[in-house]
Amino acid sequence: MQATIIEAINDALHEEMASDDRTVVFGEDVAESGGVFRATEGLLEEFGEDRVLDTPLSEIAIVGAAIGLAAHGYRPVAEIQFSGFLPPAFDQLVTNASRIRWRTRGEITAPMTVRTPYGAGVRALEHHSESLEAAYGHIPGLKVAIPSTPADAKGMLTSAIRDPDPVLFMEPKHVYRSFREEVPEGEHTTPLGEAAVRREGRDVTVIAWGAMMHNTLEALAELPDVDAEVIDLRSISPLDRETVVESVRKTGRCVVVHEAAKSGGFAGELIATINDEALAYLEAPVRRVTGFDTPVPLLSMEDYYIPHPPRIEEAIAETVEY
Amino acid sequence: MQATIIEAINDALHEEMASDDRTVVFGEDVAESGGVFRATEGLLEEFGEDRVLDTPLSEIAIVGAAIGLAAHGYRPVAEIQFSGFLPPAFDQLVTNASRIRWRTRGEITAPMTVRTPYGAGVRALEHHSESLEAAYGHIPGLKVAIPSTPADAKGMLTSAIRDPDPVLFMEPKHVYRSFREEVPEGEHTTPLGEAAVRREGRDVTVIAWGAMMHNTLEALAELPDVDAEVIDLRSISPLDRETVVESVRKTGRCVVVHEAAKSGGFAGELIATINDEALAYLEAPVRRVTGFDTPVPLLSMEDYYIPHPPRIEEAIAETVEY
Amino acid sequence: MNEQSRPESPGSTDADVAAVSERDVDVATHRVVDADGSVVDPEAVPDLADDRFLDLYRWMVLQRTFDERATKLQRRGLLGTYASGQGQEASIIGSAFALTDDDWIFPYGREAGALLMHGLSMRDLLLYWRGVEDASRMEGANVFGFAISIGSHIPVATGKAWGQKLDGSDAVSFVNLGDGATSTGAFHEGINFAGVLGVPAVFFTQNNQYAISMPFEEQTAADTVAQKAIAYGMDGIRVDGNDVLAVYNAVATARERALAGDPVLVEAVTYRRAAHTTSDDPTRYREDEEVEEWERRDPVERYRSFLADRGLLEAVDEEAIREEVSELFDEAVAAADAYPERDVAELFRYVHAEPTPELERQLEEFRDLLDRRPEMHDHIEHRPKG
Amino acid sequence: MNEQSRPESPGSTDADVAAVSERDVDVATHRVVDADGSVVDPEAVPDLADDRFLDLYRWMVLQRTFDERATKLQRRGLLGTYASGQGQEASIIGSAFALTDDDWIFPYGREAGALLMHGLSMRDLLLYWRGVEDASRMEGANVFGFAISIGSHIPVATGKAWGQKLDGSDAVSFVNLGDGATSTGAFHEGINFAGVLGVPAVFFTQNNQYAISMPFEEQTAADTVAQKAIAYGMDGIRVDGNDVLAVYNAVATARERALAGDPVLVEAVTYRRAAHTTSDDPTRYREDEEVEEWERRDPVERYRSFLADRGLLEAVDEEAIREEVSELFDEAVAAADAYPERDVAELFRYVHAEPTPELERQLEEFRDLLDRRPEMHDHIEHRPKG
Ligand SMILES: Cc1ncc(C[n+]2csc(CCOP(=O)(O)OP(=O)(O)O)c2C)c(N)n1
Ligand SMILES: Cc1ncc(C[n+]2csc(CCOP(=O)(O)OP(=O)(O)O)c2C)c(N)n1
Ligand SMILES: [Mg+2]
Ligand SMILES: [Mg+2]
Repeated sequence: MQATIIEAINDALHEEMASDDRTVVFGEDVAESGGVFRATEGLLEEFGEDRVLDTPLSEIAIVGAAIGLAAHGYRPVAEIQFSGFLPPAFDQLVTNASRIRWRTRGEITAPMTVRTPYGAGVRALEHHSESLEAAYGHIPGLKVAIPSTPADAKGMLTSAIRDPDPVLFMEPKHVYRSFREEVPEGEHTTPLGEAAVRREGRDVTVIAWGAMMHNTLEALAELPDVDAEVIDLRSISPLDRETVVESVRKTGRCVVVHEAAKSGGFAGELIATINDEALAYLEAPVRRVTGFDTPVPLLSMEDYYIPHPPRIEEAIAETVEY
Repeated sequence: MQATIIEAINDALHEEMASDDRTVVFGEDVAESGGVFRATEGLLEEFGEDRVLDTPLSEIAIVGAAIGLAAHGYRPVAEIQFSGFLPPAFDQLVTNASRIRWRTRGEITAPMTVRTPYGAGVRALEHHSESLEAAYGHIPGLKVAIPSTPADAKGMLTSAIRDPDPVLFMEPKHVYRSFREEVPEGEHTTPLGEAAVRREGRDVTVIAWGAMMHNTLEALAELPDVDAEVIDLRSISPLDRETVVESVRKTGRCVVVHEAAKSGGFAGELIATINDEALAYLEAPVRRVTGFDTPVPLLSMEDYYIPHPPRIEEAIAETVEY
Repeated sequence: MNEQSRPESPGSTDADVAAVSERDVDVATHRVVDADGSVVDPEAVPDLADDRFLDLYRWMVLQRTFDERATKLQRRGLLGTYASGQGQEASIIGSAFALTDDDWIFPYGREAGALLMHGLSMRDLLLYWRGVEDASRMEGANVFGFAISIGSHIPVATGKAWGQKLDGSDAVSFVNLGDGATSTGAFHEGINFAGVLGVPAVFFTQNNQYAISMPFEEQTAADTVAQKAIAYGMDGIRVDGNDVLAVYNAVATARERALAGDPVLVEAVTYRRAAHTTSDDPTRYREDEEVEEWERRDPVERYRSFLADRGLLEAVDEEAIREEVSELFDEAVAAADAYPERDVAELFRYVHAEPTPELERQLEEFRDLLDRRPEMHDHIEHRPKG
Repeated sequence: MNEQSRPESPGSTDADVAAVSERDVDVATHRVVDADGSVVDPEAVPDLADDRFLDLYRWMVLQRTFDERATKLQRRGLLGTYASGQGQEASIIGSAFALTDDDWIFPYGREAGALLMHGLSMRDLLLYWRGVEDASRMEGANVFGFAISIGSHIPVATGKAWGQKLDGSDAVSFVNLGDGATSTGAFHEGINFAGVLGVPAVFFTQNNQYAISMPFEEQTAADTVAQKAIAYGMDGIRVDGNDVLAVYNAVATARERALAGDPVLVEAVTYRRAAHTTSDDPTRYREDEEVEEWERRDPVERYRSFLADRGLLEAVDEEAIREEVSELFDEAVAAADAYPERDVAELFRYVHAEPTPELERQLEEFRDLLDRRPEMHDHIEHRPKG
């Protein structure tokens, strides 16, 4: 079927709830109203109020209860309405979700998924546009997955729900509805922890994830002479170092694009990985194209913040010409 | 005077409270009992209960109230008893402290300090040993400072308290009492955002902070033939890129040591910086010596986790010989 | 010893173990004017000059008109997402009317009229909803930035009130929040700490029955917000939030107690008649009948009845008020439109008191890019000004 | 319109605005046996077989003896930091005695006896305090890992109880927490959500009057923990936490209500007689007289009086119990000492169900280092086993 990312997510939720009745979906406004982005539309009607629940405005409780429910054998899929409201639950991720398996030596586990729309570009209010994947990706034991296409959104969300461990599933809301593509019907999984090479090339490796994947492809469209290899990272943790390293060894040049602030952003880990295993192959410094070291502006200046295609294009061109 | 780190911190607090009566100290067990590490000992007696307060067990309220109190013109110095209990207040750091100046275009500001002991090695219970400086250092608008010596502890804490913006002051508790050194009496400030070159050298740059500074020096003691330049980073944010870059341009080799987990750790940002501005000078990959991508173990296996001197020594030796 | 350890069946007891519960408390709802417009208790009518009674009315009309106009502006694409206070005018205006300019208001979104009363310019309010950071200076008014992260302002307000107490000031921190906010950890920690400190804070909950689609009945198993005060050893005041005089009384009372060292949790029982924001479609989760039911309890109408009873209605030139507000609104839109274009440097200037070298570098590089690549502007949907 | 906007003086009112507060609630404290050992209410004495009454006593002695021995072990450097339950034996044992093996306990530290009763081995309890992760498997017992981050387990327990409800199981989630934990956001959100869900959870607060150095009176302005239940529309039960039979009644009652869909917040009023942990020095913040005062309310003594009254004391061979416990303790220490040395691979094995290549690489490199550099062991204070 042809689907947008949000439709693919909705489809994955329908599929998983139908195929495994341990799957329980909850969060703020996910049931009656079907979610502020309609990701959970139709679930309440189909699966009933025992399995699809609106919660109080309580991010700590949403994530905390997901841990307990998962530990009890269910497959909770909790929604945090915007990633800017995940910080209140940071402690539950750090202190419990990520380490319950480790703490109990595998006796108690937390096969749970926390879905959250992230990123800028939708003209929303303050705190609705942040990208803190680097902070979450630094928590040992917590998987952090970010799809950029409808097919991956479905496949990766299905894998996340089935994963025996907690997965933070960050959804690039800016491209929720921006395009449709073919998405497999029925069961469809995409392994977590594997990057996808979206395009092979020999001149430069460009690594991006989420909405920035699309800005990157747009930028490359302006550079017809550049034979770029494009990696959709898809997984912040675990990190697919192999795909990154192999590509950079081949191209000798690399640009990393993310919309989070530069300092302490996840590009650092990628560059460190390249430094570890492909330094000798580098013919130019790895360039970062990122958000600035500022909060994401409110809507009137939001577009200044986002790494738009011309910024990416410049960095790629300069890296190739270096 | 000769003082340990904890004594220097205590001294700084005494000095600042005496010199600026807007300074208010609070947190769990800081008043009556003088703090679980005795950092705040004697303050209640000297400055009274209006300015030195025990709080309820409420990390959100401690950090949140510090923001409001700072915005009102006071100089709050809040203690979070162990850095493992800062995650509950993560949201207050992200959502308010770090961006109140930005949000209000300088109209309202938060000149506050949050002190917290961090790091492993004291045989404490779970959640008492974490190092999440990379996550905090990624929040635009929040300064993150980490002293490693008594003189710096005093100087940097004084600067943090006087800083017009919020500072997260992470104290390496493992070395709170491990040695004494000369600490200036009376007023003593050390600028934030500046790394210190602890030792000049030409063979390799070794960058560390907090307790790892000492493990690094111990490691180097075993390598008398290596002429290492040692940088005590001191500030995670803002980052003193200049000192790092200059040193690596000189030595061409670098090792970064931190006790936080490797993946997504702050070494990534340092390596990215080196990649940006000193790649051509590199004669070997920058090595990371870090904690593992696991939670910090409970006491019986804690020592496996910590980057002890032999691990650092190996990395330095290999980097020099590369 | 580990064997045979305890009764085989679960513990059971015939003892009459007393419990405390909401059934033990009678949470009265303060009301001055009944839903039908008649005065319930003449003693309770605040002792205000006639002019002030009329001011109150004007402010309510202003709140309503502002909401209507702003919503329309949003529909025409000239405002970002907007959150209306429609239906909550008595709560918003009655509470602000009991404050002084020296008090600090912590807003969370719907309280346009309260902020205007507190000294904010209408232009700035529009600029805020156009996503212009400058507006959060809240120039000329003791107002904190909007707490878009629900509940996050509550502990901050406790800190502010703590400062007021330390100063010995006679101002309070007045916190607006919704029923949804009462379920946050920040609410609990912030209010509990305020209770311990005994600071001059009033936590004013507009229980408008919904948190987006979540009805209050499912937000908590408690019957009221006011009773939550008991958890903090505080006074809880429940008031009919559609009765502007009752709200005024409640907040005036709370404010006095707060200044005396007893922070108060107030619950104004009201109703959000509009959509949650302009991006919301409330028909997905609530019945028209319910909305209509609350329309019949309209706070503005109710207050009109009071004014009529009092013989003050003839002094009201309804038409003139609406026109005046509309003119103010038009002027504000014009002023917002004329607001100087923001410079990109602003993004970098206010991160710290002093920009770091890194921030300066980022700005410089970006300026350079903007200069060299004019096509960047194709990607910048131009709204850097009001 | 912005001018002349509201009364010049702050809002004031003569209206009698009613408030709800803790003064309106009478929080009774359930008690069966008085401080002097006499039965307050014969009807309230649980209907237990004599053997069970004696078991209860044995468990209390076990709790006390375990705490004593563990504290000594710690002083000799053979245990890490230890948190004693001294003074809280009635709360710890009376509550656990009302549970079944199928219930899940969420512990936070002081409840050694409860966990042993629930099926945990004494060896594993010692291993835990020796910092051996294996112990957190809580083998053979429905026990979650200790919640060292205060309050963090509460929402997790709500989730667990939610699962129990969905399963239609007849077990509850039983959450141990301290008075300090009641000030956390996690407490608020977790309990409020439990109330909304109507899950079988019992939130059992041992109000031992301190959170480290913070006396309960300053932890919150509320007089009791039990009254906080009102904020969640729940029942709150307050019980004399030094009266083991009363605690048993309270928890049995709470458990039944929880199973019927009404979670309960229980407050056991007791006292932490020992230091907070073995690293704490309580003389810094509290008076000896207070400690002595509570020594006179000793829960074990009180229960002895009850047994004496009941004619059961002659059946107690005090000496024999203590000896038995001490033997068990010695065996447990020996078993802990004999516990196989932990392999470093464990650090890496349990991060995820499947180790990532990166984790495998880290392990391999580290093993290699340990092999090549025997001096690494100088830095590893050897405690990788029990
Ligand atoms: C911490 C947080 N979680 C979720 C949201 C998304 N959200 C915005 S408003 C809202 C409901 C707020 O309800 P309430 O507090 O009752 O205020 P009201 O909108 O009804 O005035 C939600 C869930 C948010 N802004 N902040
Ligand atoms: C979130 C968090 N903050 C701070 C601490 C440090 N700490 C450990 S125990 C404790 C006091 C706990 O008091 P209470 O809940 O009453 O339990 P008690 O120790 O009295 O049994 C504190 C502050 C912690 N463990 N977790
Ligand atoms: Mg509401
Ligand atoms: Mg306690």
